[in-house]
Amino acid sequence: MSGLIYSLCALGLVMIGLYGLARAHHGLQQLLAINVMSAGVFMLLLTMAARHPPADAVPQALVLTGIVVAISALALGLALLRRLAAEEAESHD
Amino acid sequence: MLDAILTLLILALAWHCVRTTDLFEAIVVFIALGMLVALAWTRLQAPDAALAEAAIGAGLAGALLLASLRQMPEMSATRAPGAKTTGLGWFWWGLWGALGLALVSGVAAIQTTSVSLMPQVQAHLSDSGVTHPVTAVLLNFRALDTALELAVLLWAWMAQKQLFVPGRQTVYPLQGQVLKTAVKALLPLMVLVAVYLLWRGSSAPGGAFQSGAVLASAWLMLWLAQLPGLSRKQGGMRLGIQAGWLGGVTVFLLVGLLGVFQGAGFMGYPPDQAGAWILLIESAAALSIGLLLASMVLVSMPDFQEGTL
Amino acid sequence: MTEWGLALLVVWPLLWGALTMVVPARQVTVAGGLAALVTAGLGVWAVTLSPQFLVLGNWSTPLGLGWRLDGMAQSLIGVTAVVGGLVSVYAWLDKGLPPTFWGLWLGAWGAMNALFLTADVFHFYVTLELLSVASVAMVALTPGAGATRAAFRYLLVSLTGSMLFLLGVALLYGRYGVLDMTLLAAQMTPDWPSMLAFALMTVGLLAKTAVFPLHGWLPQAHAKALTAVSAILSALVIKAAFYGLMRLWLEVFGPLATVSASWVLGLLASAAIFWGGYQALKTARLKRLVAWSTVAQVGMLVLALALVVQAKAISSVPSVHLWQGLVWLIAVHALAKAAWFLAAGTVQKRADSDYLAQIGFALHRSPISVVAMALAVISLAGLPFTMGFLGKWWLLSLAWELQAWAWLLVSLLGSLLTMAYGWRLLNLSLVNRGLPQALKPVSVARDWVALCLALLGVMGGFGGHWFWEGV
Amino acid sequence: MSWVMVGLDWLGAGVIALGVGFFVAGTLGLLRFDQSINRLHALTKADTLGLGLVVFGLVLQAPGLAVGLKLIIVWTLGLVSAALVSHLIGQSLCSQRQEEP
Amino acid sequence: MSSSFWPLAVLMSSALPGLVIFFIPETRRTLRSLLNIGAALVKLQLVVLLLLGLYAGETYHWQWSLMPGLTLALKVDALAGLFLILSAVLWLLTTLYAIGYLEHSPHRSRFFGFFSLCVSATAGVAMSANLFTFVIFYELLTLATWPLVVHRGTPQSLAAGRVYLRYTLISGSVLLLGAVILHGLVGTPDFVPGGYLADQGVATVWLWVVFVLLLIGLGVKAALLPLHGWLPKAMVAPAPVSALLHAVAVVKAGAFGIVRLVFEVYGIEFASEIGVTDLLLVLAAATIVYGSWRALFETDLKRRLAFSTVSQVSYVALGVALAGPFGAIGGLIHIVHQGVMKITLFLSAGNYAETLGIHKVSEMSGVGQRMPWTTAAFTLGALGMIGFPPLAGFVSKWYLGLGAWEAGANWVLAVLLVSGLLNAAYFLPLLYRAWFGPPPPAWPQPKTLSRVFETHGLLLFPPLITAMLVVLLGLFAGLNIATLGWVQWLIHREFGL
Repeated sequence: MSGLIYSLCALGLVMIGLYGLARAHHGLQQLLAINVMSAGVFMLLLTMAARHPPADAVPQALVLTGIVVAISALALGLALLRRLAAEEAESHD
Repeated sequence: MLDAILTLLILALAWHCVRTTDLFEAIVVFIALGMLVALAWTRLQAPDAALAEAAIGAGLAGALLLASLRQMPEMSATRAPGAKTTGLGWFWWGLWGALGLALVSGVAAIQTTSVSLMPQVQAHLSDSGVTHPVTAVLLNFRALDTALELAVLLWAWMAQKQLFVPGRQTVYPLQGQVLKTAVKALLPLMVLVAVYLLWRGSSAPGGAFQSGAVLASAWLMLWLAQLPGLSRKQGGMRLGIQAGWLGGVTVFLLVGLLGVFQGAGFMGYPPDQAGAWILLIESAAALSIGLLLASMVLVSMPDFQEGTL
Repeated sequence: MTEWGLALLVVWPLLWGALTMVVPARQVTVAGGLAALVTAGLGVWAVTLSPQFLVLGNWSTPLGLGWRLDGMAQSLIGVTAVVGGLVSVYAWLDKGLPPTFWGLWLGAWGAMNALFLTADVFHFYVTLELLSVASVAMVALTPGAGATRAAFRYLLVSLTGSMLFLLGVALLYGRYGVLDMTLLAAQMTPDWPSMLAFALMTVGLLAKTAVFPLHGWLPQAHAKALTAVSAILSALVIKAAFYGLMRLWLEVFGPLATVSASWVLGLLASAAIFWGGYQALKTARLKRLVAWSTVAQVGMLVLALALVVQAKAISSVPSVHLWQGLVWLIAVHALAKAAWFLAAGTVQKRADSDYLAQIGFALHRSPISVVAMALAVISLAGLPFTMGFLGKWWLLSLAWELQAWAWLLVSLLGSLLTMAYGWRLLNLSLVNRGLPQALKPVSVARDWVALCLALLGVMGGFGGHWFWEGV
Repeated sequence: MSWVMVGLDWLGAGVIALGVGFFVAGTLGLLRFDQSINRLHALTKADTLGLGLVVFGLVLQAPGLAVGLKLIIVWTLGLVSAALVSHLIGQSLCSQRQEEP
Repeated sequence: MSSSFWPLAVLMSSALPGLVIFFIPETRRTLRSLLNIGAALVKLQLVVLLLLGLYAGETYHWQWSLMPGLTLALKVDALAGLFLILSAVLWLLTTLYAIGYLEHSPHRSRFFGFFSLCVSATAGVAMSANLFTFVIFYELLTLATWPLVVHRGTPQSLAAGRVYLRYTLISGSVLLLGAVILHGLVGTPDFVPGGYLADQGVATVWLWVVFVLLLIGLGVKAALLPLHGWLPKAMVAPAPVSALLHAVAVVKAGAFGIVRLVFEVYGIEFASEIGVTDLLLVLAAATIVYGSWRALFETDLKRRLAFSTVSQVSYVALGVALAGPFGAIGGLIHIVHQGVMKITLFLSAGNYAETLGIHKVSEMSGVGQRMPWTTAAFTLGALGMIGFPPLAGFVSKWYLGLGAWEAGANWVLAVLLVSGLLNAAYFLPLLYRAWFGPPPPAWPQPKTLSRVFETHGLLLFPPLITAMLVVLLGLFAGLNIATLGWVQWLIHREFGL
């Protein structure tokens, strides 16, 4: 039973992430939305793992890999945003 | 019952994080969301993932976001209050709803199927060199996945190093002895925790990523307290830091290549020494993940000077 | 021996890419150049191997990762090696290139080799992610706000694409409990979760291949990037994502890829061809024209994929070398687009301006680049004596066999559009009224690299028969 | 012997309930106080005490000595970090206040 | 079927020098001219050798498999020999003429490079042994000729180039489509004298669709009625370009394609059986009349010649469409005769433009006194076109008439008559004005190009030689080395009619 709730939570996160991405006005919001979506996808993977005890180790490994990929993508996105802000500040003054 | 409350809380936080137009608020809510998601994952019997999510997904990502926000002052101002929020047309809402329904029905259909690779994992666990299944999958069965994922982290850092632009905002330095003494006291404990996490990775939830995250926060604490630690100026540190960055990927790939000569196939280890090789790789990976994540956060600090890394 | 060679194919570029961070700036170009050439050699060597299935670390596939070296993967590795090698030579000659280019480029190359080899769906996601991070970083190499904004938009689109792809992978794992492509293909049943996974993964990859509705990011990213980078992006990086589409549609989701599904692909492809062609005709800038032509040519590739899927779905049609044709078209576009971008970049550097109105004189003074561009346009348009012509002949005869009149017409109009915007450029070179202006000194060797790539596009046509029968 | 254990459990539960009460007070303080300095005050005091009580309650119910000791360490760390963080935030707030009088 | 490399040698004899010429610097005039003329001579020599071998019963066939089921095949057969000898001879003469004509203009290396590529493409068209190879060389011809049309780089030539491209590239795609469909229906076997579609059991509707598609593809280059628009506009190109390309190479490739299509793809009996030749007949006849009619009203000399080319080329199509031995002979002969006559006219027109700056027909009066030799060549060419008895034109028109009468299509006889009258109507006043008209007080742009002759030596002799050919081909048609004898042997051997 608890598996179903968490998969609904996961899908909820994914859908909210997609909504946020469509609605975002600022680069940072877009990055946050994508990270919310990835948290949702990882949670979905984990609910797949937790369907039958013992919890399946392969999706958990995938999630670990996914988290590191998500953080590096976030870091790269933020670096680009910082540079964009600096360049626009330069072009103004 | 608890799961239901947790799910509602997570979704509420996520909705608020996405809806709010104030960036600072969005980031704070995002960090809280990360914590709750980590909690939910412990409920899903995935302690490794929960540890990683808490340390990396919420902690370091939060630090990164807050530091970067600091450097985008003029852009952080929320959209002018009067601006019409781009209401998504009914068509997009329809599409969004349909996708949601499709996903729910798809996942519901899958909920009952009982397929899992766990039996194979447990069958081969004995000659994988470690006893903890997640570490076995990560570092032995699907070793190339992890190697390339470390490469993703390294290449992201390479890009950020290239994109670095010195911060221009005024910064209020944290003087006073309190932080220095606290850091001096906490640091050995954090290193101990990191090593412990690394060591127990072979038998219980833990491993390279989690210990790497703890190491990263240790380095950050050092830098915040202006204690000499992570800076190129100190003697051999320059090469040490660069070796640290590349350490994880290069060790992993070279050991993998070695596997071909030892007859265990690419990215394979001879069964008897597997445990030793995995430990070597894990320590190198932990070190380099820690250094990379720390460097990424430091580079986004407003008062970070060019030459330190 | 072969396993060692294949392992090196992936490890060598990644290792050297990582090492470029340590090597002092002066030697980076030399180290990077050498590493690139060795990788190219390895890639060409890999083409000569016999097709095989390799299991990593001796763990059999459902648990471990599998490397599959079949005709499709081999040819793409070979194309990446050849085009990558020549673009590296061009980059080696281009002094204006920042040293970090080499680290990023080798990383992208290693990722592509791993991507073509892998037979595991999640591993495909990880390699695709490494490739996207490296490509975004390469786009951001150009100084100036425009490139950074283009890079950020590229990052966003590719991250969303990857997330959708990963969602599909999660559903697949939930449904079949297996991540290996061959095993998935064996167990695939057309039920609802599989269809959903199929749709999600396809949309994810379409975003990364910049097919029509999701192509917005490509023109800015490829136009703003440095010359060598835009050649790499247009000729190679797009193909990796398209390769993913090929694997999904032709192998993993075989039973689901029905004729009606191929119609969806076909419609998207036609829209891409016409929209890309229209924009290419309209734009006033050189590199943007070439970038829009990439959007159109990707449309042609997707159209070919739709036809092949339709052929496989009917399966009564004799397999007229189905996937060879697709790979052939990929090779045609890779060679021609790389040559076109390099030549355009050289001319733009000489004229020091990107506007078509101002490059008349520079075009006039760089005959070798003009010939390279001409050959590239001829090959893309499918005119004779080029690989493109054979590709177009294969595409038309496939469309004719399937009685797919719509796609037959679209592919014909597509190549006419290519001629139209291609000749827009060549006209400029023959007009000798370009006002004489001071041209920036650019080494002629770079023109020759572009010409060499274009000539490969022509010579390839002759050496083709061993490819069609042999592989 | 068993009723001693039951007694301990009940005592633990009661202490934990008390701790939760302090947590609620702390959060209430966070929401009600106007200036961030006061909010800082409410958070550190009430929450640390709450955490102490919860930990004490858990120690009572703890199966073995090792787990109890670990819980104590958790509490001390919580204490140290709460104090450190509140000091730092207070410091930066004051330096900001000196900037704009 | 010995796979000899002779056909390849003929192809390379003009392609390789072409590629080399591209890289010769502008100033090295003598080296370039030597290379050019040398290549032309070698090619002529090779072709003559091949024809003699062919007459002795040799077969020359070369092939290279490109894709499964698709081979690049070159074969020198009697039909190919006819077109080869025409292009070889005229390429030599036009190269001489071009060297003289482009004395001081820029980009000559580029010009001669593409010039040789274009001739090798024509040779490829002549020698292609199956439809696939034919399409390749046919399209290559477009690519090689476009830079020549646009050689001057002026806005008008660019506009003409754009029109030229629009016509030829679109028709190229249509031709490719037809070839692909045919490949889908029956595959791409080599051309067979009796045609290989007869007993393949293909639905006639598809046969018609393929024929129409291929006809559109070929019709543009053969300047059939609705698709001839580009030819007059392309007259903006320099004289040697309009002479060789639009009188010989490009236009003849289209006509030659139609001959291959009807004779060696469909087969003459099968084609007339399913009625495609009737369509061709109507189209050819309409073009003949329309071309001559439009030529009547053209004031610009080269445009008038262009429209006369439009009508003359359709004689070939007419001959093929008559589906009889005599019609076939007439049509095939006309390929060579029309080429020789038309090149004489174009070269002389080029002389007038170069030496006296004459472009308009009205400026032609009295040119006979100023440039007697060129006008003599012009007259011979014009009389030949009208079909004056001893000249080459008469022979082909005679056989066409015989073919028409034998096929019982009397209205075709009327068409031949009307077009002959129209030819006379737009050529004779021209000649009269040239010889008997009063010379104007001053020529538009008089230049003295050479002290001893009326114009530059290289400009004068080529038209004279071709005019002499017009006469010789007329008088000694019967010899087996001359066109009529060769074609009769060809028709007898190949089609057993």
